[in-house]
Parts: sequence; C-alpha cells; structure tokens
Amino acid sequence: MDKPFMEVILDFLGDSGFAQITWQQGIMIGIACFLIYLAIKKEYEPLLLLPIAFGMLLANLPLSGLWDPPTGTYGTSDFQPGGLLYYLYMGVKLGIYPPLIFLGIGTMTDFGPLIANPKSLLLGAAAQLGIFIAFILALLFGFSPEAAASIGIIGGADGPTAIFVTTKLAPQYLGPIAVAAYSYMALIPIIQPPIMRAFTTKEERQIVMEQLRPVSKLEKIIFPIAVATLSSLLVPSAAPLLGMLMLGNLFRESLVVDRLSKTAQNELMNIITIFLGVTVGATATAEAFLSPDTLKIIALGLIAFSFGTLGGVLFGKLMCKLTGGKVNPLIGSAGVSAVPMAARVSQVVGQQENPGNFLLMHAMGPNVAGVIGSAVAAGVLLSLFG
Amino acid sequence: MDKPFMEVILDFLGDSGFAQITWQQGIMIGIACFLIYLAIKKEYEPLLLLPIAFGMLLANLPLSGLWDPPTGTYGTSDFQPGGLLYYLYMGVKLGIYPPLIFLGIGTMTDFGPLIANPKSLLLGAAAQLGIFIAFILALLFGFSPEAAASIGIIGGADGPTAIFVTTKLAPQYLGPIAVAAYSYMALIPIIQPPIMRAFTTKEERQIVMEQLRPVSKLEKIIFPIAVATLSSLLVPSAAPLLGMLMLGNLFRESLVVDRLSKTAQNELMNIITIFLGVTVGATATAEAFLSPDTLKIIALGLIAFSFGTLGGVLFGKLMCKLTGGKVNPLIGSAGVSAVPMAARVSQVVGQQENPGNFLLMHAMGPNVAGVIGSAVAAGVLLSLFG
Amino acid sequence: MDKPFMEVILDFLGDSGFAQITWQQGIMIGIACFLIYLAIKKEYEPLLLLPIAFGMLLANLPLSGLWDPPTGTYGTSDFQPGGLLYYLYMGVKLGIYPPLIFLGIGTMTDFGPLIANPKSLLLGAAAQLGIFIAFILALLFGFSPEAAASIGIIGGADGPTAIFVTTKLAPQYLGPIAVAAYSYMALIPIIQPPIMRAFTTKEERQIVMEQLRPVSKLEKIIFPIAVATLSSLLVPSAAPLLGMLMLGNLFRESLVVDRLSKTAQNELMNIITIFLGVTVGATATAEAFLSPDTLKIIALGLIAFSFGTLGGVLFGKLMCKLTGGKVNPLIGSAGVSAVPMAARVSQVVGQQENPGNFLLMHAMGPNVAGVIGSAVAAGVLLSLFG
Amino acid sequence: MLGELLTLGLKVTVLGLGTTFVALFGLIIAIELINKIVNQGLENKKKQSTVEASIVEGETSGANISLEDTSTLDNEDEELIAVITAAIAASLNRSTHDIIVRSFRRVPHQAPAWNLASRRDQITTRL
Amino acid sequence: MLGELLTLGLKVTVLGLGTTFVALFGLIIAIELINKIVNQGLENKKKQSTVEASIVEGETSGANISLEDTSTLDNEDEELIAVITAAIAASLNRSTHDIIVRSFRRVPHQAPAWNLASRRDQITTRL
Amino acid sequence: MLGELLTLGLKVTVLGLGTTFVALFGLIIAIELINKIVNQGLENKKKQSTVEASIVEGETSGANISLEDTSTLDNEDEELIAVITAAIAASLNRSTHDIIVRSFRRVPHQAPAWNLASRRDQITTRL
Ligand code: NA
Ligand code: NA
Ligand code: NA
Repeated sequence: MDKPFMEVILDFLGDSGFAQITWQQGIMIGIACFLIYLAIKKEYEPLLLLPIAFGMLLANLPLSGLWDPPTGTYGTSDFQPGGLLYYLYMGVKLGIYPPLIFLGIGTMTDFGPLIANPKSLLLGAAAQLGIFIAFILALLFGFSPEAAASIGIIGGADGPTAIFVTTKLAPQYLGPIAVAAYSYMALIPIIQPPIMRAFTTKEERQIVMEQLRPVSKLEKIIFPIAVATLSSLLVPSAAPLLGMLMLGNLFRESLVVDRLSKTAQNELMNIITIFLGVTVGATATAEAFLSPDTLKIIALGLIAFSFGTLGGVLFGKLMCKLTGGKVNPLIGSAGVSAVPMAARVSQVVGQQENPGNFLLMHAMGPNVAGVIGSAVAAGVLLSLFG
Repeated sequence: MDKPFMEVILDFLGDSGFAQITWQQGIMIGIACFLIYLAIKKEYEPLLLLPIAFGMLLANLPLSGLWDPPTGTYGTSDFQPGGLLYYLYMGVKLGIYPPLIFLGIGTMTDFGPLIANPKSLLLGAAAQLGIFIAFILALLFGFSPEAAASIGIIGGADGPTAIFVTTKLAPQYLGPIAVAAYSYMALIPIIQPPIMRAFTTKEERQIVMEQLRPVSKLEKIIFPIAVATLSSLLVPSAAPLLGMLMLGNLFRESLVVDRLSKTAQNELMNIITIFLGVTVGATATAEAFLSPDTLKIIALGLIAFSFGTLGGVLFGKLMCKLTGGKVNPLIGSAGVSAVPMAARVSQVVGQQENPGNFLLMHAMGPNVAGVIGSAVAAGVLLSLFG
Repeated sequence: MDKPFMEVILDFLGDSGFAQITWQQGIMIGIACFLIYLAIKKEYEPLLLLPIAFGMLLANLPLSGLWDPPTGTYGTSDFQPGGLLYYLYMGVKLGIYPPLIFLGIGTMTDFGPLIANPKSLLLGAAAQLGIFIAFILALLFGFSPEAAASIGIIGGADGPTAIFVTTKLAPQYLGPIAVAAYSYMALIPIIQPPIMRAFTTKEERQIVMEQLRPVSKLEKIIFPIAVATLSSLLVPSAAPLLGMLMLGNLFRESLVVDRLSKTAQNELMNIITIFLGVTVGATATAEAFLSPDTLKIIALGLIAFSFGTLGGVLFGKLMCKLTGGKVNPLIGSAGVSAVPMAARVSQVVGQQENPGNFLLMHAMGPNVAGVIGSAVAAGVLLSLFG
Repeated sequence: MLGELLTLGLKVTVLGLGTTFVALFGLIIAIELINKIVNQGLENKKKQSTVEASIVEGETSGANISLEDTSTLDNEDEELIAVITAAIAASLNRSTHDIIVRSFRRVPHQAPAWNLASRRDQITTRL
Repeated sequence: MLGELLTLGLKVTVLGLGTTFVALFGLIIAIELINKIVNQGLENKKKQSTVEASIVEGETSGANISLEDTSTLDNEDEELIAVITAAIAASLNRSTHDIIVRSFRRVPHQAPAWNLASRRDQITTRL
Repeated sequence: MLGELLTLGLKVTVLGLGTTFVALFGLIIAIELINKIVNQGLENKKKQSTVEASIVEGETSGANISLEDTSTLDNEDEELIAVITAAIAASLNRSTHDIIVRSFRRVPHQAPAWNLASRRDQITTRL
C-alpha cells in the first residue's frame, strides 16, 4: 500500500476481469446466454438447463475464484478457502448428488404400469441400443473407451445417470455431455416421431392394446425391494443409482413415511438440483468446452438418442409379431426413458393414426423400464472401465 | 480388453454379486425384509425403521461399493471417490445428525405440562434406572464398559441419544443398538402395561390428579434457556443434545422465528432422518450383526425398557405416598420418554380402571422430562467413558 | 475406574462446568440473554439475532466441546470427532453460507423499481460512504487494515456481506461485527430519521416524484444476467455474492423454475440461517468478545450506518438540484440497503411532511441498489486486503 | 487399429446390452413370481373371506367391510412371509424347501385399538 | 472379576442416576424460581393495571384490552431483567445483590407504530 | 504514522467508492441500453401486430388475444438475440457489427401443441 496511487489503480484494473477475459470466454458467455434463452423461452428442461447455463456463465468470468481449490491447511493461519463452486462441486465429484436425485425421482415414479405388464421391461432394455451404437462410433471418432462410455450414456436419456457415469469415467467431458443430455431430453418430441413413423406400418401404429390389469399395493411394495436386490447383485456398480431409486419408490408405495417422501421429492431434490446444475455447468470452461470434441459429443448424443428410439421401436415390432399383433410397436420408443415425455410421444403419435387409441399407460411401462435399463447399462460400463 | 470374449464374460459374472454373496448376507437380507415388513405393515416407527432396514439391505449386497472409503488424494488423478453411504455416514460418525434431529424435536415439544408440574422431572430421572440396570448386566455379560454404556442407553428410549452415544463409545454395535432402540420404542404399548399393573394397586391406578395450572408465555421462553445453561454446566457432554433440543424449543416458543421453526421440524429433520436411517442401517453388515452379541443386546434392550418403566412406576408410588395420594403412579412409566407414546400408555391404562380419568397431560410432564433425563444420563456416560 | 468412589465424584464435579466457568463467561451469558430478549421482545432481526445469541450462550458454557476441532485421522481408531459447532462453522469459514443466503435473497428481490429508474443506482453507490469513513476511523483507532475493512463493511447494512468479508479478512472479530451489523439493521428506523431531517429542507422532503414506468418481463430477465456479468468482470471478488444474488433473481424472474425458487428462498435459506447464526454467535467467546475492541467496533458500526445514510441523502440533494427538483433526497438514505426497512423509513419521513406523498417504490430502487453497491465495495476491499 | 476398436466396441455392446437384457428379464420373472404368489393367495383367501363375510353379514352387517378388510390384510401377511422366504432362497440359490422361517412371530392383534391409533398418530408427531 | 464388574456397575449407577437426579432437581428449583418471579410480578402488576384499566374504561372503553395488554408486556419486561440477573448470578455463584444491571436501557416506545409494523413485516420478507 | 494511515484510508476510499460508482454507473448504461433495445423493438412490433390483430379480429375474434400474445413473444425472441449479441460484443470490447450470429436457428413452431404442453407438464413432474 506504499505504491503511488496511479499504480494502485492500474494494478486494480489489471486485476479486473475486463483486462483478462479471452475471446473464448466471451463466446462461452454467449453460449451460456443462448442456453438461458432455451431454458426460459423454449422451456427446455429449465430446472437443470437454467442452473447449468448460469454456472457456465459464472465459470467463464475470469478471476472470480469461484472454482479455486483451497490452499494451506484448514485450521491454520495460512489457510485460504476455495471458491463456492469448488465446494459445491464436491457433491458431484464424490458421486453424491446423482443418487440423491434418483431418490427423489423414485418417490415420483409409479411402477404400476410396468408391474402390470412386465414384458415391457424388454423394451426398456432394447432402447439402450443407442448407448452402445454411440459408444462404438465414439471409439471410432478417436475417444478413449472411458470417454466413449460416458458419451454413449447420453443415449440413456437420463441426466443423473449420465452425470454419474461421466464424473467417474471422463470428468473432462462433463460440461458438453450434461448439456447434450438435457438438451436432447427436451427435444425428444422432435427427434422421435419421424423415426417412429419411418420404421412402423400404418397398421402397426393403429393397434389398440388391452387394458392393463390392476396392481395390488403389496406388489408395488415388493417391487422396489426386488429390483434393488436383484439388480445390485447382477450389476453391483448400478447399486447407488438403483438402490436410491428404489428406496424413494419404497417411501412412496409404503404410504407410512409420507413426510420423508415429500421432502425427498421436493426440498432435498431442489437443493441438490441447484447445486448439481450450477457446478456441472461450471465445468464448461472455455478450454474444456471450445474444442472439436464438443461438436463430436453433440453429434454422437443425437445418434445415441436416435438409435435408442430405433432399438425400442424395432423390438416393439418383434414383440408385435410374436404376440400376434397385441403390442403396438410405438410404445417401444418410450423405452429410452426421458420420463414422462417419451411416453407422451408414443401416445400422440398413436392417436394421430387412430384418435381413439390411448397408449399412454402402455408406454409408461417401457418408459420407467428405460430408467432401470440405462442404470444397468451404466453399471456395466462402470464395472468395465471404472 | 484384449482377453478372449468368454473370459470377459466370466470375469464379469465373477464380479457380480451372485458369485460373491454369502449365506450370512442372505440372512441379513431376510432380516432387512422382515424389518421392512414391521415398518410398513405394523407401522413400528416407520420413519426410521424403514430407512434403517433398507440401509441394511443395501449394505449386505456384496460389491456395491456403497460403503467403500475413498482412495488416493482428492484433487489428484489417482483419486477414487468413496461410496454414497460412506459419505452420508460422516454425519453420524462426526456426531452431527443426532443433535440436529433434537433441534427438530425441540420445535415440536411443548414443555408446558412439565413447567406446570416441575416435580414430574423426578419421574423423568427415576425412569433412567433401566439404563443403569442394563449397563450392569451388560458388564456381567462380558461387554466392555464403553459397549455396556451404549447398550444401557437403549433404555433411554430415545433413538437419537442412543445413536449419539453409541457412535462415540461403541460404533461396532451401532446396527443392533439402533434396531433395538427403535423396535422397542414401537413396542412400548406392549411392554409397559403389564409392568404398570403388576406394581400398582387398583386404588393407585384410579387416582384422579388435579388440573395443571396455566403456564405463561414468558415461562415457556425462559425454560429452554435455563435448561440449556444449567444442564450444560453440570454435564457438559450433554450440551450437543440438550443445547440443540432447547434451541429448537426456543424457536418454537419465541413465536418470532416461525419459518426457522418450521424448517427445523420438517425439511431439515426429514433430510437428516433419511441419511441417518439409511447409514445407521448400513452399519448392520452380516459380520457386525450376525453374532451372539446381537441377541444379548436385544435381550438387554428389553430389560432396559422394562426396568425404566419399573423405576418410573416405583418412584411414582413414592410420590403418591409423600403427597398423600395426589399423584397417580401410572404417570411414572411415561418418564422413560418415547414421546408421546409412553404418555398415551399411562392415559389408557388409567382410563381402563376409571373411565373418567384423564392422565394424558399429567403424563406429558414426566414424558418430556424423560428426554432431558436420558440426555443427562448419556452425558454422564460419555464423560466417564468417552 | 479403580479410583475410590469419592475421588470419582470429585473428578466428575471438577469436570463439570460449574467448577470451570469464569466471570467473563458469566457476563457473556448475560449478554446472550439480553440479545435473546432484544430478538424476541423487540423483534430486532430475530431470524438471525436469536440463533446468534443462542450460539453465544452455548459457546460460553465451558467444556461442552461443541467448538472443539477433531483429533486423530478420520477412519482410524484414534480419531475423536470435533464438536457440532466446529463442523457447522465450516460453512462460514469456507465462505459457503453467505452466497447461498444471497441466492435466497435474490429470489425474494424485485429489481423492477431499479430498472425503471436506473439513476437510483448512484444513490446505492453514494450510501457506501459510511463503509469508508468507518474504515478510515478504524485505522486511526489502531485496527489493522484487514480488520478496518471488516468493520467498515458493517456500514454496508447487509449481514451476509459483512460476515463474508469478515470471515476472510478478520475472523477474530466475527462475533462483534455480526452482532453490530444485525443490531443496527434493526435500529435503522431510529438511526436514520434525525439525519435525514437535519440535512434536508422541508421543501425537498415534500417533493412528489413522477410515477415509475412499467418494466417488461424481458428486461427483468436480462437484468440479473447483465449485473452478474458486468460486476464480476469489474470486481471479480464480488462474484460469489453477486453471482448467487443474480442467479436467485433469475430463478425468480424466469418463471419456469418455480420449485427451485421456492426452495432457495425458504428451506435452503432457513437451514443455512440456523447454521450460520448459531456458529457466528458461537465465535463470540468471552476472550474474543470482552475486549475494548468490541466497544470500538460497536461505536464504529454506528458511525458507518450514520455516514452511509448521510452519503445517500447528500447525493440525493445533488440529484435533486441537477434534475431541477424531480428527485426527493429522502430516497437517498434507502441506499444503505437494509431492504426493505430503509425504504420504508424514506416513505414514512416523506409522508410526515406531505401525507399524500408515496416514496416507497421510488426508495426501493436505491434500496436494492445498495445491496449491489455494498457487494461491490466488499469486492474491492477483498481484492485489496484478501 | 480400426479392427481392434470395432472388436472392443462389439464386445462391450454384446456384454452391455446382453447384461441389460438378462437383468431386465430376471426382473420379469421376479414380477411374474410375485404376481403369482400375491394374487393367487389373494384369490384363495378371497373365497374363504367371502364365505366368512357372508356369514358375518347376517349378524352384524355394519362391521363387515372392515372385517373383510382385515382378513385381506392378514392374508397379505402370510403372502409377505412367503415372498420374503422366496427372496432369501433366490438370493442364496437354494430351493424354498430348505429354509424354514422359524422365528416369524405375529404380534397378536389383541393389542387394543388405541395402540394402533397411537402408533399411527405418532407418525405425524414424532420420530 | 465379577466383584470388580459389580463395583464398577454400582459406582456408575450411583454417579449416573445421582447426577440425573441432581440435574433434574436443579431444574425443578429453577422452574419454581422462574415461576415465582414471573407470576408474582405479574400478580402485583395485574392489580395495578386493573386499577388503571378500570379508570380508562370509563373514558375509552374500546381501547382498554390493548392497553392492559401493553402494560402486561411492560411488566414482563422488568421481570425478564430480574430473571436474567438471577441467571447470571446463579451461574457465577453470587448473590443477586452484588450485580447491578447498569446498562439496561429500554428503547423508548415513542418510536412510531410503522417502525414496529415494518419490523414485523420484515420478518416475513427478509433476513 | 497518522499521516500514513490517513493516506491509506483516503486511497482506499477513493478507489473503493470510485469503483463502486464506476460499476453502478456501468450498470446504468447497461440498463438504459437494454431498455432501448427491448422497448424500441417492442414499439415497432406493436404497430405491426396491432395491424395484424385488427385484420384477424374481423375473422375469428375469439383467438385474437392469444395471437397477439404470440407475436409479442416472437418479437421478444429477436430482441433477445440482439441483446445477447450486444452482451457478447460488450464483453469482447468489439463493435456489434463485427459479430454475426450464424447458427441461431429458431426451432419451428409447427411442433404440435401437445409438445409444448408436455414440456410444461414435465416441469412439474420430473427433472
Ligand atoms: Na434410459
Ligand atoms: Na428417556
Ligand atoms: Na448496502
């Protein structure tokens, strides 16, 4: 503080962000503003896209220190705390947030339609095809197997699953993968219908399915326990996601812990959504995001979604054949998950051919099966490359 | 990934849980399912028993890694994060969750009946007899003093207190002690009435007590401040529990921080209940749980509850004598805490003898005094063995 | 445990707080009780003053261990966990809580009046004068520049900003600074009116201002993005506070993430308020608080608030002159922030001169500008002395 | 190089998609099993309880809804034990016949109504 | 060995149960003390305020409820000081007479009503 | 010593208060700019849409409110692009003319209504 005054001012300005911002960071700020626009104006998955975009904005303002790690030792005088986003990001890096979001999703999911028609689980498996097609292509595009697995999982159409896998296998791609996953989930109603129409006949699309049987309370209670147990035994790496999903569902179906159920699906989930969104977005710094890899990831994500839809539809056709025309293949596309949007797409495309056809409940089965399916696929990829 | 394909598959299957599960883990899964049944069907303290049981289920599925500690150094590339339950358990291990649950309980507790009839505090002290009887027996059964203290505290009939003490003194027994504490709390209406009837005469049970005086707002505000101060001075180790209990109660009675009060008793408490329950349950791995010690703990827990009830009832008889028959000894059993169930038991047993007798408010005094009493007893045990 | 029984009892009593409490701690307990009285009876910012006061009470009960750091290494058997307040305080020490409180404040703030009349931003800048007057005086009183900066920021009239700066620059003064900041915020209606009347003429106080133009939804959405970007570029150290404030405001104005907005302003903010209040209060131990420095800080805080008010009023007079009498200088005092109390003070003082004059909305502009102004000033001080 | 990548890709696809199908097919079997045990049992009992209920109906027609309700719950009780046993057996790769649930004790329903009421009440008021 | 364990057990029981009784007995005394100070004071003031109120009643009967209310609150004010003083004294093991509350200043009630209103309002709108 | 402290104090005051004024003055300019772009654009469009609306009004008067609404939103669309471009330009210290938004594609509004509905619905039911 003994320096001449002009020097102090110059130092201060030299320390300001205006002196240090790069054109790449400027572009990232523009991209962040564009994502904010999509989130607010187009309502593309705003609950996550808005925090993600704002995190991206903050991370590209130089010198804010929001992302700095701490220095020195906690409790001693030379300790300098890290930035806010550094600490909030720990919940992502340590794999804590995604399973807790699944806990909340579990409390909001009704597996009844799936229990009533368990065969729809196979559609939830088939629709994971996109994950592996994108994986192969990503390998051929030059990505490492770990990165390729993370890119493929975009096709699982499940944000928390994609974030969970990517954090463990290829954290350097977390920004673009999260943005792609949530953007394409919002675009499901645009991506799916052409594929669904191209690979089905008018007759298939007009099939009216039988009404689902009622499901007893007891079945709904045993279901999450069975899924948690069996899937964790076959694919242990899927246990954090499926275990929490099923705990949430058990809270829901047991009817005796209403207050836990409500908090898990509201406040806990909202708090974690804010922290997850902002910090995942903040991984998208200019140097991490502005690279040809990002464009490849965005392209591969679209391929993953498309082939996931295709896998579901084709398996739906197979089931249609095998059951003698009792299954409408349009419900197959719902197997990608993206609950409940993909199921609605099945409903609407079906209704366009046959206004009296209500496929929604039939499509909810594959739809929630897709969540389980992509968590299992994620578990396999984690156990192979983790 | 250069291995022959069959080998990859065999490796994968060898890595699956089916190949590794032991019969002990199978039994634990069965026990977990049985506890889920009790929680849902019998509604035995479901808010905690359901998370505990599900945590037990998850912890006994091999290879899930939910419980693994991290390896390497955070922030470096060799870092492998730990499992979800490992991180959530930190709040138990560091003693953070139980005081925060007490904060919530404080916002829900009306100490008015206790302030109106302060002598009922002595019943809340006498009912801690069970803690020490169980402590002595546990010593004789071969437990270490630390473990014996943790087992004894089951008789405090307060879940968070039992978990707090056990975490600090004998974490290896956390699973069985927590399960025993919450199960017996649910069984209070079955455990207490025979003891209450056996040690009281019909005349005593028919005593109608005088109406309680009204308590002013100012007394209710000063009470938590006085309790926090005095009890923390006499038994400093009880300060985390009693300090938070009384902070919550001050929130409640002050009437000026309604929004803090509501959050402490709802969302904050629910979030912590989920985390606490699942991770406490997850300490009950097969090797920790399937041992003769568990059976001993379950037996000792029942003894603790029974002697706690007895201590309260006998002291109630003494007070009845000393006051010339103004105190109904049935309210003594409520001193074990287990708010508000034990107080209801007093009410119902009393009403069976004399249908016009309403003991509920009189029993609420010893009932909430029991919470203070067992926290003080816990503090003494912590300061002796901590 | 082989000692004679009397010795055990004497040891136990020697370990109790009664044997160890000092008269200084007794005085602190008295001060804590007095603050509780102010919080409950006088409703002085009770949401923070009540937790702060109770934290102060707990911290001055000897031997409770609530504040102890852990010993040993986590995960090994020699590990002894630290106290509850030690862990909760981490969120203060690491600078996590204040930005998250600003997130909640952002969701509750309407920047409309500021956007309608952007010139009021200058009043929000002028009212930061008090910060720097108090800084200079604190230097002259013998405080280090870091401490002086922390003391000055009391004049920002923003609790979270004061706590954020003090934690980073002069944590040893956190207790008195936080108490002073929140107490004076509650006293704004007593501190400001005399200064406002002394430095304005009756004619000035009677000025009726033109109605504000309506502000479009789009402007309200772009505003937080622009403020976050520009202010973080000019003063990067202000990014944690202003970034979170503006994220919260974007949640609010976007209208598409209502559930995040509600959680940020209710449960998340309440939880953090409890943790922040209790632990900040707990820094006020007898040795830290009972020193002449505390009295100096309290005096300097009053000076800071007074000169902040004065700065706003004088700049208001200047604007009044320059606009030919279109600006009522009474709205200048609202620039200190203390939202929305300072704006109400402007309204009431104005109405006393001219019952038909409604200054409230005009004063809300400088009022919310003051929040931005003091965060910028805090950023400058942090970048100079951090 | 390209060949190697393709091989790796296909291996992972077969293993990954295969496991997903196997896992979800396992769940189909589990659901069918649960369905069979739960609902078959329910049907048997329904017949019984219909008989019981119709007897009761003659006597105290006001109470019969709750009575039937209770019996259904009780049936579900036994189903639940069967299912739990099956689950343990499945996870141990053993036949159900090898395992006998020795210690499953029903807490008697004689506990007075206030007991149940208080338990339910407690949920809303206390942990 | 058994003897030692029993000795330890009994020692801990006497100490533990003893401390619990002592602590809770201390609270009884504290409660009685608080009750005495708070309610005795209240009674004194009630007499006064009843007199005042009855005078007022003759004049403006509409406002008398709130008036009495205010006076009760003011009384509680002074009680609170007394109790705080007692608490400090107790924690310092000194007589109340040794301590004089020098700096207890009542913030004057002349502050206009909007002040109180705004304070109350603020609670719901801002930290 | 006193002189040094005063010098430091004044330096910090000038720098601190100066920066605060500069920053808040920058925000004034930003707000004015946003206001100009947003509202000027809105006025232009308002004229247009008033014309359109009055034409439409003759035909199907029931739908005209939502129509005008849509057109306003569409206008805001283009404004938003302009503002974003301006913001990028500002942060890069370049003129707006040097930057061309090449890739801004409007997702066509032909997407059926259920699409929008489902998107909105989804907000309340799922992350
Ligand atoms: Na999926
Ligand atoms: Na107890
Ligand atoms: Na301010």
